[in-house]
Amino acid sequence: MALLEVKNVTKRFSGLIAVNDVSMSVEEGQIVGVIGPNGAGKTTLFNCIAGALPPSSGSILFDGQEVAGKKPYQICQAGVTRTFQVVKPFATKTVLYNTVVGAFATTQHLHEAETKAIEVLKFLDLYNKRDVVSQSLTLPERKKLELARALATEPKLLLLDEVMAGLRPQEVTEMLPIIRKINETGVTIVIVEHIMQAIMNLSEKIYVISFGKKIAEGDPHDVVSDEEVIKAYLGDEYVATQH
Amino acid sequence: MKLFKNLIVPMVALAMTVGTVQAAETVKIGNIIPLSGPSASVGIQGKQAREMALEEINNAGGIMSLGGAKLELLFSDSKSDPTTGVTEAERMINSEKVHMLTGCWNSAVTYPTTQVAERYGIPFIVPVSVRDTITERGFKNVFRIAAKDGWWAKDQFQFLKDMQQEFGVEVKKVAFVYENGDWGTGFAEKWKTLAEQAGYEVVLDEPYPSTTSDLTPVVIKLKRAKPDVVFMTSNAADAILLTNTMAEMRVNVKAIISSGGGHADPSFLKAAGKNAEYLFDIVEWETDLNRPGLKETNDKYKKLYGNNMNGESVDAYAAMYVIKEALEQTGSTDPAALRKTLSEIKVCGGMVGLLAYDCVDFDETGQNKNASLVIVQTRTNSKGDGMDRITVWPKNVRRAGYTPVFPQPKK
Amino acid sequence: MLGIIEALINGVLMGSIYGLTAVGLTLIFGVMKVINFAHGSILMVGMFSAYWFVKLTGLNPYLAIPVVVPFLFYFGYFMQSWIIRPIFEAEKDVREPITVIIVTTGIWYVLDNLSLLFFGAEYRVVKTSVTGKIFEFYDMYFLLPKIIGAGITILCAIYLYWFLKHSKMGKAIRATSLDREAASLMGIKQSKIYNIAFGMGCACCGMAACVLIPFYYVYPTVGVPFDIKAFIIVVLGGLGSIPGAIIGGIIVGIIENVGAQFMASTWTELLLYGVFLFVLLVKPSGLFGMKQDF
Amino acid sequence: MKQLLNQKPIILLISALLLGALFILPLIVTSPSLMQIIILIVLYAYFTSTWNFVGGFAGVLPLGHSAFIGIGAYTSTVLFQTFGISPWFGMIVGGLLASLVGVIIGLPTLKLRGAYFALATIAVGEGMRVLFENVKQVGPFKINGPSGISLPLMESSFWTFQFGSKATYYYIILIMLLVVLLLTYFMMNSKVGYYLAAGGEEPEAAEALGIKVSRYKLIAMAISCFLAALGGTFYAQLMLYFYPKSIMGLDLSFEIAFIALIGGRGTILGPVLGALLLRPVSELTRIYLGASLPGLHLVIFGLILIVVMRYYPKGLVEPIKKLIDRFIHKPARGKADDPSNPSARQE
Repeated sequence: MALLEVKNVTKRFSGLIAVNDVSMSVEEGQIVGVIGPNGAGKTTLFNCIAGALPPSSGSILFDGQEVAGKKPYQICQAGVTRTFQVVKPFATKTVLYNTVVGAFATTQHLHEAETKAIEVLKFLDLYNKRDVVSQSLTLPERKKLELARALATEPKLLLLDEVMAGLRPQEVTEMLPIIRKINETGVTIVIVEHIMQAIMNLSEKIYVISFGKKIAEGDPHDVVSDEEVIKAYLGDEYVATQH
Repeated sequence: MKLFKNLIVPMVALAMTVGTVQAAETVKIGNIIPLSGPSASVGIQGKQAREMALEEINNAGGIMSLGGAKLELLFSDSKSDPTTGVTEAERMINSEKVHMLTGCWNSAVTYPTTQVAERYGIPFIVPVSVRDTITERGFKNVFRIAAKDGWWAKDQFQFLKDMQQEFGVEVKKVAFVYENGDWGTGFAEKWKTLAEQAGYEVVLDEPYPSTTSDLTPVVIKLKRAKPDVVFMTSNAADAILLTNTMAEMRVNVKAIISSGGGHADPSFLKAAGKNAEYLFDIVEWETDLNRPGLKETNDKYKKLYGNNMNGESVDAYAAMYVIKEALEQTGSTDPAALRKTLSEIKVCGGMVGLLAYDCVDFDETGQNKNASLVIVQTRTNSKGDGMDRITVWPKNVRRAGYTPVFPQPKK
Repeated sequence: MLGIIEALINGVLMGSIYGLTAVGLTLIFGVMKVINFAHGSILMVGMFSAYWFVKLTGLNPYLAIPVVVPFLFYFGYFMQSWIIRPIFEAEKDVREPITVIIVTTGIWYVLDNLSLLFFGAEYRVVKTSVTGKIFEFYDMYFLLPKIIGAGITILCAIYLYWFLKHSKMGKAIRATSLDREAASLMGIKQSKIYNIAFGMGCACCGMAACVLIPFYYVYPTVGVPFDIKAFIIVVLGGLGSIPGAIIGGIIVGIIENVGAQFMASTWTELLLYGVFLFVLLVKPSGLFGMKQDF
Repeated sequence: MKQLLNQKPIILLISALLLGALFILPLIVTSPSLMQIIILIVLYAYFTSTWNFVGGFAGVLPLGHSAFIGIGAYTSTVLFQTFGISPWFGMIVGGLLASLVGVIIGLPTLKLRGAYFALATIAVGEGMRVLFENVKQVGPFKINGPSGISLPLMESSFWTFQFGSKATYYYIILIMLLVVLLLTYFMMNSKVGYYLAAGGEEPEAAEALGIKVSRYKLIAMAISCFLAALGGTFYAQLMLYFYPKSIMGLDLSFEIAFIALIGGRGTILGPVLGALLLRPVSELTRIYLGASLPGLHLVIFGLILIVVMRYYPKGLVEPIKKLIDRFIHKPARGKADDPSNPSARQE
């Protein structure tokens, strides 16, 4: 059974259909990519899964459990943690504090949460920065903090919303192994991404969304050569990201 | 420039008093009155009256029996807030070591503050604060010069009855309009009983929040209730709004009887002007009373501070002379001895005679049993450029040659 | 029945003047996301200015508008650029700039009590050519200055609405209120927009002050009851919405006036708070508010 | 507790000395009026500390906290007057009642964004005051509308919560304050504290981390209202007289918020520092300037607010802490493992 099963999810905003009858499935241990041009509805789909928006219809099964329409904190408690495209650190607090907040998801005690948080910070190479107030971090560091906080909740499934957006190419290449490393610890990852190259290297499976509809799915290389995908989106976008 | 003077002088004075030991022969009197906040206007008048009396007493040689000891006044701002009042009373008694206290105008402040004075056994003279219960708690150290609100309400009804008889006018329906504070609701309770006893029909019983921005709805209601006579208890701001709005909306009644306070505030007459024509107001005192020395004192006050004296300021002024007399007779500043003198004293004539009655004489509860009230009617003055308050009741003190206008003409 | 109609119309008249003060508040909030707690004090400053203008020149009170309104505009403009801006900038990343709220409260204390120091606690009323004039209709009376005031209010609101929709500056203000970052990317100088928005908010108070002067009194804390009412109105109408502020004001005026015909006016005060909380619960964005603002 | 003691010895020593000094203070200060002022400082520090649970940690600005103080004062007083129940029990009842009211109000309003919450709390506070001013009696309980309630002078005893000596009041409120500060400390270092802070700063991010933000804010509200009401009872017993405007007015609510913001909201010692600075300033300016220049003291008060917010928007706790650190000649804790310090990086 798939870890995450999205069945015929549709999301309407007064008259506008942002996500139209999309289905996807994610197996445990996979890294799955969701791509699509701007405004394709991939972020809306992401928000439906993460609970930020309730889907208008369809069902979302996580671990065999219906999570569609649940609140974000319930979905997190079920084992799905997300990150934000525009990072949202607790700005006046330290890196450690931020991570401890995440770690409290699995414990009631401060020292346990701290132990867990330090473990995560070491894992992500942020330990040195643990006493730095998060608003004075650089953008890549903030992105990493976002990951650290999410990891500290010990999710089964990690939803990454354009985690590479805004990073310089070199920073992107630094980020990739980190995501792979996280995956290697057994965390399933769904990654919504704009930057093609990144996602091609990472994902075992890719879903392409355009105008709210799923237009392709499968192995990255197959998807890239899919004619409809190229027509709808890849051409421009691929060139654009090459600079 | 005034600001400079006001700022620098007290600062220097303060710096000086901190360093020097207080000369033994001054008698310290603490005054807790509202100098900022909603009642600041009346508090400042009380302060001015006290200062004028102080200067007179000290210039005349101070307290003879204490070897010419001078009086010293200490003022503190209660902000009309009881907590501040209590704290200030504690400070006055313990830190400033005052021999006596006066204040606080707002009943709500006087009530708990006198309790502090009682606990420490410091005599507390209340020039004005009308709430009945201030002198009804069996306190030994609290002495009130002004009448209490039960007396005010009673006199208002007595006045109405007298006027009906004098002018043969029938009054059936009365309306009550009052601020929803301690003071206004206190009056209204008394009115209700009195109206019932006198057989009037109460067509409107309307409390309103005194900080409101618009009193038109109250006036519309009043107009539709069609009362013969309206009783009002208002602070200055609402008195102005009510009076002006009533005049503008052509509310026709036979008489409006107000209860001092806002209606006696000098700024009320300035602001309401001709709209206040024919208004009856109950007060402790009025400038046209035929009392010895009144005109001179009032002229002096007006020259100094720009306003006529009023009930509040005269009571404060007289309080200073009562204190002086008590000190003279006691020959000591010991609070217990002073308290004893005050409970027995009967101060007549002199500057105290400025009041509407001859003597200040405290009964066993500390209430001045002679305190009486007068009713004035507001009329355009002879020059036509301002309003005049003419004493009309009791009939024996009515200004010579004046006939009250009752009922008031239709608008 | 006549009484109720009379109260209703009076409510509309007075309410639209409340609305005018609230428009100022809502304009400032819309752009800066800051509640100006000193708003009532600004109104007080406006009323004292109008009072002295009429008192000293003896002119028609509405002639004070071209003097008082620009004066208050610059008053607000410089208050924002000298006092509020540095504090606001230190906190601009924060969604809810609480420090600024406290600073405006500080300004409120300073202004009210400075005016107590300078002008004393006296209540002042100025007689003008329209004071006490009434408009009679059946057995109902309406104050002429209130009618004029309500008229000016509506004109002001229409002008402001037009200004924000169509003028270049208005568009810049709206852009800033929708998305600060995007607006500054488009080359709009934020601090200037804030100054102007603040100035305009204060100018609305100046306008309200001029229409109040013919039938209202002035004293140092005259702004406080208007302040609290303006808070209620802006939430009712929706923070940031100009038609909302005017309609909210009229609703408040009607509740106050008509409500008082059925209950003691002390209870209408409570009713007002009740309606306010009810709106907060049912539709927190108010009647015309944008969802993003709550 | 371990963490509490895990400080530099010199800081522990100074704290212990300070605490000792606080407890022997009444032996030194004999003037009841000075004692009264000190009691009020401690009381305001207490009020502000209770406010801090919501205003400091939950990241919203409540401006109607006096409503809960009033509920506490009224509840214990009417219970004492009507049934002779000791204010000590009434205090708890009042606290629970305030908590209940707080939760009912918080349920809808705590979901709202900052400006709305601030305005909503003003409306609740003012609405409560107007309600109490309009009602003379609730069932058997006399609350006397605008006149308020005055407690009769009773014999000094624990049961009646009335004492002849100011020192007793002082010790009671001091202990109450210390308890609240300890509570604040433990809360800050617990899951609830972390979750509150997170929800206050970035509610969306907090929800994504599994935090039901509104629930934690409600918990904070309940605790805060409960404790504020206890302070209300203390106020009533200290003053023996109160009425709606004095205890439920906007002035009190605003002053509490000012103290917190000037001291440093969301910190343990901020409220204490704020009360220690603001109360004497407002008392002294009023005493020395209020009589000669009415209103000037409030101008000064307003200016202090503006200046502090301008230069220390996070309150005065931070700069003063730095000052003390410099005074002790030792870097602050945490500085040692500053990332800029290369030796700390080695771990």
